[in-house]
Amino acid sequence: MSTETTVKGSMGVPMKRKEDPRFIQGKGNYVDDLSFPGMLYMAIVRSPYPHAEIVNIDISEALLVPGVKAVITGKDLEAAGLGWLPTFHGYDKQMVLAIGKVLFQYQEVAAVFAESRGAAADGAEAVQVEYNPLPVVADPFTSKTDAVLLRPDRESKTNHIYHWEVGDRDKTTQALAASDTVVKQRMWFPRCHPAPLEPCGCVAQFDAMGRLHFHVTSQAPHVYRTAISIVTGIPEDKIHVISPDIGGGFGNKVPVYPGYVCAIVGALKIGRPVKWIESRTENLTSTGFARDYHMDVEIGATKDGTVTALKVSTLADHGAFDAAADPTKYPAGMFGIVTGSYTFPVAHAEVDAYFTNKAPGGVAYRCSFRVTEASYAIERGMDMLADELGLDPVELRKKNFVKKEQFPYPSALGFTYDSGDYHHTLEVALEKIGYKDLLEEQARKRAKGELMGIGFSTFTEVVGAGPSKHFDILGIKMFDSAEIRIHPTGSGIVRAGTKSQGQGHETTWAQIVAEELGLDPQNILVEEGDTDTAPYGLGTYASRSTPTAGAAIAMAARRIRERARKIAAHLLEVGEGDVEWKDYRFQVKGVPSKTVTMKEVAFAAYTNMGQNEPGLEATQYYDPPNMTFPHGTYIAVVDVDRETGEVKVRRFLAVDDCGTIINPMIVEGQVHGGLTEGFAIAFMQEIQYDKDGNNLNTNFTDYLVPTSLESPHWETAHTVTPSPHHPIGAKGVGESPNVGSPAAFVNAVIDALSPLGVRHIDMPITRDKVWRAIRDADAKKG
Amino acid sequence: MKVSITVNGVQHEKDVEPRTLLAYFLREHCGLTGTHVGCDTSSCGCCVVVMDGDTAVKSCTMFAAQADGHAITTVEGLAQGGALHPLQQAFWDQHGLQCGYCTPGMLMTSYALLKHKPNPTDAEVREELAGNLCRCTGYNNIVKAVRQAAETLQAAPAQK
Amino acid sequence: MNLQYTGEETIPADKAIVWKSINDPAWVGRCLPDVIDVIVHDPTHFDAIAQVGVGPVRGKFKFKFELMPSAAGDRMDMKITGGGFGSAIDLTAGADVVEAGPGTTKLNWSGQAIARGPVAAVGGRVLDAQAQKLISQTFANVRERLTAAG
Amino acid sequence: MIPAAFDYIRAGSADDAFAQLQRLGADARVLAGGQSLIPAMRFRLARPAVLVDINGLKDLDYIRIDSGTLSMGAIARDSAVERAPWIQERKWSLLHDVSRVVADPVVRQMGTVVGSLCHNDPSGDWTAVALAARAELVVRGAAGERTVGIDDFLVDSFTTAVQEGEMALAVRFSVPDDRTAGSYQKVERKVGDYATAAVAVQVSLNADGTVREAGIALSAAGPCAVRVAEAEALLKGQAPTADLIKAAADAASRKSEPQADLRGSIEYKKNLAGVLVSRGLRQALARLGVQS
Repeated sequence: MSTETTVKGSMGVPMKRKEDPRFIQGKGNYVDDLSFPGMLYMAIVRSPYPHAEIVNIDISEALLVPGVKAVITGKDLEAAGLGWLPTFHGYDKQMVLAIGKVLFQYQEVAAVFAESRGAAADGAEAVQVEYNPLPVVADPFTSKTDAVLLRPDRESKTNHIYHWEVGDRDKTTQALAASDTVVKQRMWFPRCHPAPLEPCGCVAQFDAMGRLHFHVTSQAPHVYRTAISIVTGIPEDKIHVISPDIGGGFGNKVPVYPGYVCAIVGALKIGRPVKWIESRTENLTSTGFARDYHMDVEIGATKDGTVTALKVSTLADHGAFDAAADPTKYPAGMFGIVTGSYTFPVAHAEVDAYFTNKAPGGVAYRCSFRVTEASYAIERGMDMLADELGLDPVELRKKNFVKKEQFPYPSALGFTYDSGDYHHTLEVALEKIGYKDLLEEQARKRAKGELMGIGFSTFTEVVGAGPSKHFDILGIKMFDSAEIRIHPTGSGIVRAGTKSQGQGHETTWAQIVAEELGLDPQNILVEEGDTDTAPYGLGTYASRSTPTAGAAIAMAARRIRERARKIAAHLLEVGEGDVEWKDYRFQVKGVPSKTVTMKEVAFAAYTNMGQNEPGLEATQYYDPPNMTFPHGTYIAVVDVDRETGEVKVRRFLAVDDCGTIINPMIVEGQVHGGLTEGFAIAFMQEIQYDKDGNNLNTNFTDYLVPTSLESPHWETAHTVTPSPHHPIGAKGVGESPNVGSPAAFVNAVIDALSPLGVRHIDMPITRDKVWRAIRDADAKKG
Repeated sequence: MKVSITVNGVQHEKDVEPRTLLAYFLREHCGLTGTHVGCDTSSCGCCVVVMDGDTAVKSCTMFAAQADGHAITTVEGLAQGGALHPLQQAFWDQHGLQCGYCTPGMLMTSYALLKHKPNPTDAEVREELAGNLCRCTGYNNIVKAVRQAAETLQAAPAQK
Repeated sequence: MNLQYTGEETIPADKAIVWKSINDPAWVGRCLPDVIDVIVHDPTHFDAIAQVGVGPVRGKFKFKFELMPSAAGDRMDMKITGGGFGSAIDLTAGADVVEAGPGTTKLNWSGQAIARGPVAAVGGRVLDAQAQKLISQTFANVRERLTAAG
Repeated sequence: MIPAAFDYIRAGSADDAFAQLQRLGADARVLAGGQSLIPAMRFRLARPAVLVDINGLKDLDYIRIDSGTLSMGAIARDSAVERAPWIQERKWSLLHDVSRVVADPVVRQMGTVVGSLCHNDPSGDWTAVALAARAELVVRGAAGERTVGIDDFLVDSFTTAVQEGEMALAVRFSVPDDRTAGSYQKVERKVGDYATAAVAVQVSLNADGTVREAGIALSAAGPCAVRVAEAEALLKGQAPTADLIKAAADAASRKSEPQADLRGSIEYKKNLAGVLVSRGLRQALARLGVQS
């Protein structure tokens, strides 16, 4: 039989992206591109006060504005039983529109529906709200005192949200006491915001059958459908959530926001489609922020630099509502990864979270829940320990790395690392960057008083949430799913419960299927984001797509292969046991001349299936047995200008190990993007509040997203240690660069300043902070 | 007020409010949704279009009225007769996009750049694209793409 | 953002006349710089519509005033609130009315402006100049009008 | 975000624009490049009742050098300066430097030099450059046209000598002699940000290598751009030594009265003013072949 229809080796190749033609021609389909007959626009009235009683809301003038159709307030929603919205933890709730009082600046107070964007804005401006300002709690340290109770609506009358801990407190305390050396540092991972270029938005409309069709910028459409049903009481079959092209998410588009509920209510109330698109200011001031962890880090070690214990106590600022997008059982997410790549015999980590008069959130900004905070803490801490002991940070790391032969490695805080070769990855990086030469150059420069720094981060990530025994959102276990249909002519369609926001699923998912079935990836259509067609999944964030849906897709394809084997046996006129899958096609064992391709089998599945069940389809739900643990070595080289405090990142090398690589081009692109966001977090991006609770970074002139000129040129390389428990050995990569790089940047700057005696500077590392550090150090020297 | 703007060679005469921004004129009055809006401060460049052939402008920081009587080229106008423009081809070849939201603005800024600097260095490309933000690519591949397009256009200037 | 200002005006008029004038909402309203209209609600409350014009910030803005005279008749405090489109500007201004020799009265004034929302975030640098102008000009106009009258 | 509604008038000529401004007074704003005005309108901080659009006025869209004067019309774009053939000449190095760092490359396509001067942002770039180069503006008022020296033109934050109903028609720079060079030094958090601190320097040397004239101005160092007269006087007639440059830098640091903001503390910005003056002078002198 002919074999030219077989396509070999679709995995591990830099296939150009199948989704790109529409994007490069301006034919993408983003939520704001949608338009429906009679569609209204919604604008939201927001509070200028961080904490205030609402004395009165007067909407009469707004209703007189030409084009304004309706205005709703918290009272209206409360009356309809829609005053509050559950957060994804399940254990806190959030006001949809302010009821009685506002708890953060820019909180949603009223929603205006009008014929045009302009009219909606005019209407919002005409809503008169009278506030009675209340004392403001702008940080967790103040909140802790409970001097001002922020959430009287809750049963427990305290600002304390939760205490979470893991590890052995007593043994850790004893081990620290017994250590030769202990380094201790408070590190603040400041509040920042994912700020995807496409803001959040939606279009809500009800059809003649009373069915809600909800187009929304969502990283998790199925969870939205369930959440909307829970909040509104609309039966889930009457809700159709469509997540079209998404202009970047980075965690910002995981939570359900008040604006979405308002748009749905408006569409129901007025009987016309309602579009709501955030302004950039609304995006930065009211939708999911990230980080805001105040971490006290303690590392103990022996004289020779063997680590003995790790203790981290964290104060978490969650804002006005606990809308952190963490799985229910992990209020502090995967912070337990804080032991990093090192063999700590004992460790203890605890997090206490508090309410403040700041925007709610705590989303996983391009990272698996709270892994970035943990990774920063341990990688900064290891550098401080090296500094304290006068050791080369590289030698200290090598000494304490989990060794290749120790995997699967049970960490002191309860994770079982799947696989890795930390020493190898580090060696590859040292070789590639020319560490020896850099050290010599640095010595020469230091002799001349110039400030050059080399910074390392040898992080381990934990991604792919997650095993159902541990992970759920609103009680829904964090499995994922895939459905594959192979058409008679050997093309097919894959549907998954994930949702690409730029990750390239339309290409990589097709590559997996093509690889497993010997078909042409160009003829495998990938569809995501439509809850009417896609199987139920938890969506795309926390680098979970490849570890969960990627696995489900490979397994579904293998199911198809098993069904195809029966048909192949029929075509080859042998018993099923005599057919083997070899070199991307079926072959009669030991008879290389007798083969049949998947394409031929596909046609037979509909035309000549013999006694076998017709068709060639499979659905697979995948509940991962464990997380995956990508790792890497990042090296930053910086020069610091003594006079201006300016830091120039001269070189940056990222050597990642994300297991099996599906598409090296896409993996490299993910790394470039993640590094740029890590760079931004280290030097530029911060959501600051003043002591009065005013948000100081409310648009792109003050929330600093780096341009092509600030961003360094990125150098990348890879090592491959497959995951033993993942069907194709892949671990996920989207977030490693954002998780691993901030510590490398900061370590490099501190290394540059270390001759002056500078120990630590909190992010973002601004010129002003660097200049002060230098000035103060010089002053000390006198 | 009445405005008449030639967009991608087609004249659009519309009655609009004076406060109508060019970006929304293109998106909502001409149905050309390739031009995106990502901020309110003229910072992100998602809305960049080309005016009168070689001038890149931020269409959300310009009123439609200002473009009255002018020729506007949007991302939808780049491909000619079904053939991708060398810039579009290069962004695809070099993986110069991920979520695609900044891409139209990046393409149009690059289009105008190559009119003024047909053969830019990496450094010049980084300087000239500094009015456009991208959150996904880290810019490495966008720089590569613009360099590839420059080479293609140099080889076959007719394609300009 | 939180801005503080202080100043002093010496007025060639008796304290009684000064006190009487600054207790008259219509009269005080007219002392605002670029005031277009004053709507008096009661002896201590009035709205003033003023033409604001600093740099990019231009147009008519409405401010609500509350006069808070001290019982002793030697201090006048003023609460001024304005804003719009999600912003709030709260100004407070107070002046000690001090007799400084025959036919001369001193106004030792201080004021602070607290701005919240987009106005502070985007227009902060403009606002400083505007708030200072609003407060200092108001007291300067008090002097000028009483000087003219006297 | 959508601006508040307004009426739009497209001026048919400079005379027409002027007549409209006279008629409308405070209600009207001139729309030139709009790169500062339109964002302010989108936030509804600026809400003019009428915009008078002068972008169509070709007679205001010029950059010309004649009889020892460089003139730029009211709608001459930043990008036109950046691309002008003469901008590469050493004597124009101050304008060369600034034309590449105003806002961002796309904003510079629409942004205008005169508009930026009229906006008089405390952290503007062109205002400091105009001071250092001793530029003058042509303003049309009820009494006809008048020229205003830049020192008198910059009145206060966002306030200039252009009164309501008036309009600025052009800015003029005298063409420097061949022993002149300049430098614009700007520290910004990222491209497109307002300056954290910026310094404009222009130096003209005598044949004997002494300084004939120095122009030194600071941006983001007060209510609006400021001239450091003390530093200028220090250099005048002197050979530019390292000590002199240090003294000029110290004078600039003293003169700087910045506001603390997200860009940095007062002390940091005062320090920057000195550092940048020193670097600016060194670069200008280096361009003149003088190592200091």
